[in-house]
Amino acid sequence: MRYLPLSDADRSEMLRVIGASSIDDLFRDVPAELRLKGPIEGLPLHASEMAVERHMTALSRKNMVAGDVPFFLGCGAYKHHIPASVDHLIQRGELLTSYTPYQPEIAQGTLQMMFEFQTQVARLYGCEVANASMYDGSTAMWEAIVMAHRITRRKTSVISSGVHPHYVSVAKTMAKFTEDSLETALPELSAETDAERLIASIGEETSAVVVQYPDILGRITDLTPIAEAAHAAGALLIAVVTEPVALGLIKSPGEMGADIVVGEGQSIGVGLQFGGPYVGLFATREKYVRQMPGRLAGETVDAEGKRGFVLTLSTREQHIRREKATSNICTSSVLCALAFTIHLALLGQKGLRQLASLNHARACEVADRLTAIPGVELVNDAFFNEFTLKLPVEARPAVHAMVEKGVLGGVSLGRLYPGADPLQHGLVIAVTETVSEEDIDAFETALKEVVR
Amino acid sequence: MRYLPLSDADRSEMLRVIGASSIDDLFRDVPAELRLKGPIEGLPLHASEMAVERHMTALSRKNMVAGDVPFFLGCGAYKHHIPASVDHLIQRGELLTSYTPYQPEIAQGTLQMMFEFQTQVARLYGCEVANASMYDGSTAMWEAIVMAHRITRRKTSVISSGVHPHYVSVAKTMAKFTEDSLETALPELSAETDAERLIASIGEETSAVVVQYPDILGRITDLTPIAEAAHAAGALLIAVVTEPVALGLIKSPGEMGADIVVGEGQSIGVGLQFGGPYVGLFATREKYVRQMPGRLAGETVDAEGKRGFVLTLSTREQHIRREKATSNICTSSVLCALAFTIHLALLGQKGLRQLASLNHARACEVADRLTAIPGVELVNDAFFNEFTLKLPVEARPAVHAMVEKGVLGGVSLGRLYPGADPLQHGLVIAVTETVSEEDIDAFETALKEVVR
Amino acid sequence: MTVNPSGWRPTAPANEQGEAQTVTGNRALMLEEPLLFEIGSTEQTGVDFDPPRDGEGDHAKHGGGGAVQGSDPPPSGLRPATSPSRGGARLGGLERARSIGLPGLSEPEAVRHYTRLSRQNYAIDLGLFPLGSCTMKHNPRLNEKVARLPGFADVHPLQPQETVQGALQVINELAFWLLDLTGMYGVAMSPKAGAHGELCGLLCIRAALEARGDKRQVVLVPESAHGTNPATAAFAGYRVEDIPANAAGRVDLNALKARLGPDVAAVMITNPNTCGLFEPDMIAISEAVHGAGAFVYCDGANFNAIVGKVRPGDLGIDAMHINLHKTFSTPHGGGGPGSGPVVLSEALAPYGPLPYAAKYPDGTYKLVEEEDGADEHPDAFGRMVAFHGQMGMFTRALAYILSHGADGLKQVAEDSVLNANYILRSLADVLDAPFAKSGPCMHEAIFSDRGFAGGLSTIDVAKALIDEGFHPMTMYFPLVVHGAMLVEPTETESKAGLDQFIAALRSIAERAKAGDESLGAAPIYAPRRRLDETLAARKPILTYREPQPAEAAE
Amino acid sequence: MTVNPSGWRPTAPANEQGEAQTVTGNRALMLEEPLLFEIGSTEQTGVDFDPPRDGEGDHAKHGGGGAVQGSDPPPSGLRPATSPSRGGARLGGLERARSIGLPGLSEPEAVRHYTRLSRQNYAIDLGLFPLGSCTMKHNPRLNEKVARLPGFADVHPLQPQETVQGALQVINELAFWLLDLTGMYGVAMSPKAGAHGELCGLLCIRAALEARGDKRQVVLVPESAHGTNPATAAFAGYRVEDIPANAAGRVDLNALKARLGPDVAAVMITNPNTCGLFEPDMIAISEAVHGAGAFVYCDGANFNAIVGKVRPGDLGIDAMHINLHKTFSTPHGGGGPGSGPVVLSEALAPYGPLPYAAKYPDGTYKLVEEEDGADEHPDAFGRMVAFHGQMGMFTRALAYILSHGADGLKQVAEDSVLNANYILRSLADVLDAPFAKSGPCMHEAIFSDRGFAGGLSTIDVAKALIDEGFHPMTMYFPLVVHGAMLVEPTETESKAGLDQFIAALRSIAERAKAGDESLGAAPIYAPRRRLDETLAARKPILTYREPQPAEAAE
Ligand SMILES: Cc1ncc(COP(=O)(O)O)c(C=O)c1O
Ligand SMILES: Cc1ncc(COP(=O)(O)O)c(C=O)c1O
Repeated sequence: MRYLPLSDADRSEMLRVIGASSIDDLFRDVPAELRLKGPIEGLPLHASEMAVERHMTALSRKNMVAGDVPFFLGCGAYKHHIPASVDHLIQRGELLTSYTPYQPEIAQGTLQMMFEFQTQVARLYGCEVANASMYDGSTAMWEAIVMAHRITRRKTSVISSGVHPHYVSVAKTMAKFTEDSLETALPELSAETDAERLIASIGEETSAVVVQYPDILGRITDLTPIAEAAHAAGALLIAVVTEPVALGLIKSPGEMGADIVVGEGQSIGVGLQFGGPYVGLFATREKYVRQMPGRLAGETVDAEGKRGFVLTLSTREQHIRREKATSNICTSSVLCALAFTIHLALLGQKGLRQLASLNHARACEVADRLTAIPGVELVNDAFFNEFTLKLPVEARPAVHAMVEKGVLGGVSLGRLYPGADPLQHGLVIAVTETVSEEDIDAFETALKEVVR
Repeated sequence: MRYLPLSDADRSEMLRVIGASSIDDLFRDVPAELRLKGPIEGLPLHASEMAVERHMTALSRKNMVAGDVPFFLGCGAYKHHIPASVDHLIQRGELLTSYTPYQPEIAQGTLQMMFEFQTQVARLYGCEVANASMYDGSTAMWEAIVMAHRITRRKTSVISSGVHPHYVSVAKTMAKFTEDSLETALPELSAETDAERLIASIGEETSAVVVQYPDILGRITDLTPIAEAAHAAGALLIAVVTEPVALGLIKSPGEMGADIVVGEGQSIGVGLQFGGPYVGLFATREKYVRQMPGRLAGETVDAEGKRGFVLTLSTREQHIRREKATSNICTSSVLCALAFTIHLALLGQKGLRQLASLNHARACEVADRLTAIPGVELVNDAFFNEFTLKLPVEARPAVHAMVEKGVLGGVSLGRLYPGADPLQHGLVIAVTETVSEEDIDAFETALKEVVR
Repeated sequence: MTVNPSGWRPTAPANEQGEAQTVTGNRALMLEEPLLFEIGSTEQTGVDFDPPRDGEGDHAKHGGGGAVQGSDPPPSGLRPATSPSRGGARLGGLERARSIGLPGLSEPEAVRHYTRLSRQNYAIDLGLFPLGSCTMKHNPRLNEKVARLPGFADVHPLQPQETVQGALQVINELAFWLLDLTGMYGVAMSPKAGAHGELCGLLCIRAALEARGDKRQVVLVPESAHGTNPATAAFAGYRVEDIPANAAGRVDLNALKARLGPDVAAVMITNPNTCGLFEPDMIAISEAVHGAGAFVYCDGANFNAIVGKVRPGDLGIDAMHINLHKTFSTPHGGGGPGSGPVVLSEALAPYGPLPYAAKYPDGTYKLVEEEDGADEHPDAFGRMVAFHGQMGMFTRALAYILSHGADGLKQVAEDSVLNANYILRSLADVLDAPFAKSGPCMHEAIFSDRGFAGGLSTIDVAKALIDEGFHPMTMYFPLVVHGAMLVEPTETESKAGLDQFIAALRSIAERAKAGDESLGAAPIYAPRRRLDETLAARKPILTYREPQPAEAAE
Repeated sequence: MTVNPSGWRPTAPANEQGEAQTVTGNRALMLEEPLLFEIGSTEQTGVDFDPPRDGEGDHAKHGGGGAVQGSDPPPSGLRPATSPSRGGARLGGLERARSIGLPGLSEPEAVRHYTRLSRQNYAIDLGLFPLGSCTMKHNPRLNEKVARLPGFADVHPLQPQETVQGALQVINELAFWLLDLTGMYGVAMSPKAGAHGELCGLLCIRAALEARGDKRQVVLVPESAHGTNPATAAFAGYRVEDIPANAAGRVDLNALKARLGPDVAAVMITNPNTCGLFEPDMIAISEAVHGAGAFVYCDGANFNAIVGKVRPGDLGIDAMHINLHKTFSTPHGGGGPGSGPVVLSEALAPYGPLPYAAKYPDGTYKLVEEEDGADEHPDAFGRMVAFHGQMGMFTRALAYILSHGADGLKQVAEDSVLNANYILRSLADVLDAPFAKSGPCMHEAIFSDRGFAGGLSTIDVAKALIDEGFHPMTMYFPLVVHGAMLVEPTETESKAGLDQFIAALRSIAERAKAGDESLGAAPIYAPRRRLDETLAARKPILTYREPQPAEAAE
C-alpha cells in the first residue's frame, strides 16, 4: 500500500528482533474474541490514487461552485479573492506537516508567524493582545463569554439580536451546562440595531454585553455608548466581527471601547470550504491576558542572546493546569491562521483599505440596483459589504427560484430563523470584490423575475 | 505593482546614492529618440491577479479537457495518471526557483536528483550512461544523429518510416543546413515494420540507423538484427522511444544492441500540457560519453571527504567550448526531469511493470472491442498500449465526427501525414490506465456510428 | 532593516564552536529572518486592484491600474465592474481614520519571508516526528489535492441544499465509514478537534442523564489522561476525580469499582492509554460503569493502534472522539485545524448535536438543522459550531479511508504497533522502559529517565535528538512516568528510518548515563539554541511594538 | 542503508570549527540524504493499482486491492475497467525478462527524500540570486496556478483544433504582445529555450540568404558573447569569427565595419551586452551590417533591461530570441524548461518555422502546420520541434505580461536598471568596476578581481557569499573582464535586501584585498564544502552502481 513503507521482509525481521511470533502476539492485550479476523466488513479494500481521485471529483461536481455563478452569500462566510501565493506557501511541508511548536528551537517558523499573526489581529481589532487562534468565530464567542464570567465573576450576559444565530445557539447550548444565563432576542427588519435595549438591560449581574459588528443584517452602529454603559455597570463589552475586511474601512471595536473582540478570520486567506476549517480570532486588553484561552507565542532570547519565540503563559492551558485551565482547547486552527497572516501581509494596510472600499462601493451599487426593483426595500441605513432587503415575497422560495436561474442570490432569513414569521421576507446580500458587472446584471434580472 | 518591492521613496533615495538625476539618466546610452515616452501602446496597464486569473480561466475553458471525456490519443504524448505528490514536490521553491546548479555547495538537491535521474534513464533504456535531459524527444533525436555523425565521421543516416513524422521533419530541417543526408520513407499500413528495408539500405556511408520503438503505428519489433547489421557496417543504431512506460513490459533498446537511445519522457511525471514543456531522454555507451550533448551530474567528494555531486565533463559544452561544443544546448528541461525521476521513484520497477501490463491489457481489450466493428481492421500484430486501425472510411473526418459525440477517439494518420493517400484510413489509438470501462463503451458506440 | 536581523551582536557570547561569524548572521542556507513589521511598510502592498471608476476615487490614489485601456485582443477577463457614484457614503460616520499599523509586502518579499521562516521548522516531511500521543503520520498529497477541488473548496455553507448535495454526501459517506470502523451507533461530525469532541461526548452524556432526571456531578479521569480530559469535564460543569493506575500502567479496576457510585456521571478512559498500553479490562470496566448507571467516554486519540483490528463499540464504550488529524492523516498544520467527530452508542446517539447530514432513500442528502431537528432529532443537546464542521478535513479523511481500504487500515494499526515495539525492544537495554515487562506496547513506547547521570534529564536527551536530525519524542507526559519519553513512530516510518533513530537515541542515552555534560548545550545546530521560556513568561511580549527612534537608529 | 548516509567518517578531517559530530551526520535541520538507490527497493512501490480481473492476473500477484468489494454507499469512482483474457499476449515475444533495477519508494519515503534534497538547494525564494545574465527574478505564483488549469495542463497537442481554441488563443495572444513589446514583424513561438531560439533565428537568416542564392559562410560574434552564440552558429553550419570590443566594453564599430564583407551572413550582438552595457552604436551597427548584405541577430537574453523602454525593432534588428524564463518570469526549475520565441523583421518573417497559431477574422484560431503551410507560409524553413512549443511557459508568460501591463513592464526595466546601478555605485569604492567610468550600467553590474591579495580570486569571494546567505554572482564570465563578477539583482529585490547584500559583499571584498586566507575555506556552513570537480571529470561516475557485497556490509 502506497503509504506504508514496511515490506513483508522488514516485518518478519522486526518481529524477530522483538521476539514475537506473529503480529497478533503484539495485540495480545486485546480480548481475542473481539479481534477482527480479517479486513473489516463493508469497507472496500484499498484503492488506487486514480480511483479515489475520480470518486472525490465526481462528488465535488455535484456541488454548485461559488466561483462559477453570480454569487452573493455572506452571513458569516465571505468569498474573497485569495492570492495564489497564500496557498502555495501554506502547502510547504515545513508548515503543513509540523506539530504545535512544542520544541521552539526547530519551530521558529511557526512561532514567529504566530507572533506576527497576534500582532496583526490585535491591530486590526484595535486591541492590545491577541492569541494564536481559536477553532472559529462561534466557539471564540463562547470562550469570550466564559472569560468575561471569570473576570467579572458574574453569570449573566446580554446578547444582541444582531449576533449570528448559529453563534447564539452555540452559546445557548453551552450555557445550559454551565448555568450561565443569556438574554437573547430575535432581530427586527429595521435600520435600528437593538443598542438601546442592550443598554437598558445591563444590570449589576451582567458579566458582558455581546454585540456583532457589522451585525447579521449587515448593520453597523457606534459601539461607544454600549461600551460606556457596560463599563459603568462593571460589565465588559464583547464585540464579534464575522467580516474582518470591514475593519479596513470602519472603526475597530477596540477603538470604541470593546474589552474582548472575537470573530471569524475566514474572509482573509482561508476561503469558503463549506463552513470549515475556519479560524477564530481572539483579542483583549493586556490586563486580561492571563484569563485568555488559547495558545500564545511570546518573544524571548536563546542561549546566545539571539531573539526567538516560544509558546508562553501555558499555565493558563489544559496541558499544565488540567481541570483548572482557562479552556480545554488544544489543537486550534494554526494553519488557517498562517493563511490569514500571509494574506493580510500581502494586503497590508494599503491593500486592505483598497479592498474594503472596493467592497463597500460595489455593495452600494448593488443596493441601488436592487432597490430600484418595485417592492424591494433596503433595510439598512448603514452597512459595509452586506445588507438586508425586504422582499415583497418570502425570501426563501425566492432564493431557490434564483438557483434555477443559476444565481446564488443571498441568504434568506428564513433559513437562519426558521419559523420566525416577521423575518421571512428578509434577504441578506453580501457583495465583495469578486462580484462582476455581469454578475450584478444576472442577479438583478433573476430577482426581478422571482419577486414579480 | 505587486511584484515590485521598490517604493517611490526607495527609488529617489537610490538615485541619490547613484548620483543620477532621473531614471532616464541611467538609460542615456539608449538613443533618446527611440526611448518610449510613456507606457508602450496597445498593451493594457497592469491588472489585478483576480482579473488575470479570470481571463486565463476563460481561455482554458475553451479547450476540451482530456480528463473530462473518453480519451484515446497518443502518437508521442500519452495521458497517464500522475501521483499528486509529484506536482507537490516540484513546486517547492527550492526546486522550482533555482538555477542550473553552477554552485554545487548549495545545489546538492538538484544535482543528486539529476544523478538519480541519469541512473534511472540509463537502466530503463538498458544503457550505461544518460544525461540530465534534453528539450524533448524530437530535438534529442536530432542531437543523436549529429552525435553519430561525430563518432562515425559519416553523414548519412537511414531513418525508419516508423519514426514520428514531427521528429523526422525536425531532422530534415536541420539536415538541410548541416549537409547531413537522411534516407526517409512513409510508413505503410501493414503489420510489418520496415526493418528489412533499413538493413538493406545500410552502407559504409551510413552513420546511423534510426528506429522508433514502439513505432508511430504502435508496432514493436526486435531491434537485434538491425543493430547487428548496423554494427557490421560500422554504423550505429539509434533507437527512439516516445512511450517510456512500454519499457516496463518490453525489452529495452539497449538490451537489443542500440548504441544511442533517445526519447520523450513526458509520459512519466510531466503530463500532456498541449505539447510542452516535455523532457528529452538521452542515453548511450560509456565510451561515447565525451561525444554526448547536454548536462551531466557526476559524483565526487568535498573538502571534508563527504560524497557530493557536481556538473561534470563541461568541456563538451558551449559555455566552455563555445563553437567546438557538442551542442549549443544550455537551459534544458530539468524541472520536467525532476518530475520524471520522482514519478519513476514512486513507481519503481514493481509499479512500472504493473502500470505497463495494465496499459497493455487495456489496449488489448480495446483492440478486440473495436475490431469487432464490421469493416474495422487491426493493422498491428504486436503492440504495447497503442495500435493502428484501418477504417472503412477516412479517419480524419471520423475523428471530427466523434468529437461531436464528445469522444476524443485517437489520432488520424491524415493529420500526421496530410496528402499521403494510402494512410488516410489509418487511425492510431492509445489506451492507458486512465481509460475506464465507460470510456471504452462510449468510444465503441461513437466509432460504430461514424464508420457505418 | 538592520543588516543583521537576528538579535546576534559581536558582543554576544560566541558560541561553543567559536564559529566564524557572518556579517548577515546567516549561515549559508540557514537564513535569519526579521519580523514582518521590520521589513514591511504600510505603503507597500502585494495585491493589485483594477482601476477605479467614479465613486471608487476613494482608492484611486492607491493607484489601481488601467487594465481596461485599449487592448487587442481585449483580454475579456480584464474588465472590472463599474461602481456607483455614492461609494463610501453609507458607513454611518464610522470611517476608520487612524492608521491601522499593518505593514504590507510585495509578493516577492512575502514569498521569501515565509519560505525562510518555514525553513526554520521541523516537520514530518523532513523526518521522523515521534511525538507520543500525536500520531504524526505522513499526510498524503492526494488528500491536499481533493480538498482543493473547487467543488469542495469554493462552496458556501449556507448555499441552498440542492446546490451542495456532493458536500453533504462527503459528510454522510465519512460518517458511514467511521461507524463501520468503530462499530458504534451514531456519530456527531461537527466538533472541530479532539478536545471539542470530548466536550461533545460529555454533553451527550449529560443530556442523557438529565433526560432521566439524573443530576450526577463527578467525572472520573485517570492521572495519566491527557490534559484536555479533565479540562473538558470541568468546562462541561463536572467535578473531576482521579482514577489510580496499577503497576502495569493500566486503570486499577478495583479502585475504580470502589469509587463508582450514584454521583459518578462518566468515566473517561483513554484506550490504548497514554502509556501506549491497551486496557485489557476494558469490558469489565464498561460493565462496572454501566452497572453504576454511568457512561464510558473513551478518548480515541490513540485509535490508530487498533483501527481495523477491534471495534470500540465491542468494548462497551458509549462515546469516543476520533482525531481525523491523527488516525486519518489530515495535516496537523503547526497546531490545527483538526476535526474531532464523536461516535456514540445507541444510548447516547439521540442526544447528539445538530446539524448532521442525512441520506434519504431517494438518494438525496439533507442537512438536518434546527428547523427539522424538532421532528427528526428531537433530543439533540444543541449545536457545537456555526455551520457544519470541518469539511476540509472530511474530504481528506474520506480520501484516506478509501485509499487504505479495509486491508490497508488493518495494516496501518499493525505496522504502527510493530514499529513501536521494535523501538521499545531495540532500546530496552539502554533506556528504562517501565512497563516493558508487562508485555508488548501498542502504537507508542514509553521510557523513563531512570539511570541518567545527575544533572541530566529527559530534556537534554530530547534536545540532543534535535542535533541528530530528529524531532524529539513527547517529554514528561504522561505524568505517571518519571521524566517520561513517549515515542510514537507511526506506521509511515521505514525500518531504515527507525534504525537510524534507534542508533542516535542509543548513543545519546549512553552519553546521558555517562554524564556527558555537553548534552546540556544541545541543540547546537538548530536555528536557535535553547530558548529562555521563563523570561518569556515573566514579562510577556505578545505583540510587536515599533522601537523608539533611539533603538531604531541602530 | 547505513546509519550515516553521507560519506563522512569520524576518521575524516574534522572541520575547521571542530564541530561536535553527530551519529547520523545530520546537523539539526540540515539533513544528510542517501541516494534513491540506497533507500529504495525494487519490491517497493508508491503507486497502487486497482484489483486484477481475469487476464490481468499478470499483476495480480503485485496485490492490487479489491476496491470493488461490496461497499455501501458504493464509491462510484472506485470501479476499474475490466480487461480481456488475452492481456499480455501481443508483445511479439519481446517481454522484458531481466530486472530493470529501478528502486521504488512508498509515498512517505518519496516525499521525505525529495523534501530533504530540496532543502540543500538555494533558490530565488530563499534570497537574492544575482546570477548575471540569468535574470533570476521572482516567479509569480499566479503563473503556476494558471499553468495548471486542466484546460491547459490536460490537453493533448494533437487534439482536433476545434477542441483547443483556447490553447491556440493563448499562443496567439502571447505572440501579439511580444510583437507589441519588440516592435518586430513576426514571431516564431516554438523554440524551446534561448539557444534553440538562436538556432531558429540563424536558420531564418540562412533560409533568407539561400532564397536569394547567397551562400555566406561566416557569422561574427563578440568575444564577450554567451557560449551559446558561437555554438549555435557552428551548429547551423557557419564559421565563427570574433568581433573585438573597445575599451568601454562595447563592440568596436570600426573593427566590425572593417571585417564586414560578402562572406558574412550575420552578426550576433547581445544588447544590452554581457557586460551589462547598452550598445549605443546599435543603429550604426545595423546599418553597416545591412549595408554589407548581412543580417543582425540580437541575443535577447538581456531584454529585461529595456522591455517597455525601447523596441528592438527600432534598432534595426532582424531576429532576436526572448527567454521567457528570464524576462517573463517563468521559473528556471534548476535548468529549464525554458522557452525562446524569436521575433523577426519583415525580411525574415516569411522564413519562420512551422507550426504557428493564426487568428482569423471570424475569431477562430488555427494551428498552421505542414499541411496548410504550403499555402499560408510557403517559405517556412521547416520545423524546430515536435508539436507546438512550450505551452506551459506561454500561459505563465501571458499571465505575467497581463499582470504587469504596459506601465508595470516599463517599471520592471527601470527598477532592474536602478537596482544594478545602486549596487555598482555602492561597491565601486571597494571593487574594481572596469566600465563604471563609461557611465551607468543597465540591468547588471560587472566587477573584476583586480586588487585582491595574491592567492585569492573571484571564486573565493563567491563562496564566501554563500556563507553570508546569498547565491554568488556569475563568475569568470564574460571572458573580457579578468575574474569577472557579473551581478544582476533584477527588479524584484527590495532596497533592504540590496543593502544587506552590499554590506556582505563589501566586507568580503575588504577581506579579499586584505588577503584573509579564511576565504579559501568558504563555504563552511553550506551542506557541502567545496567539491572536487577535477576528480569528478577525471574518473566520471555518472550513474549509481550497487556496491559489491564487501562495501555494502559497512
Ligand atoms: C490523548 C489525547 N487526548 C486528547 C487530545 C486533544 O485532541 P485535540 O488536540 O485534537 O484537541 C490529544 C491531542 O493532543 C491527545 O493526545
Ligand atoms: C546572454 C545569453 N544568451 C543565451 C543564453 C541561452 O539561453 P538558454 O539557456 O535559454 O538556452 C543565455 C542563458 O544562459 C544567456 O545568458
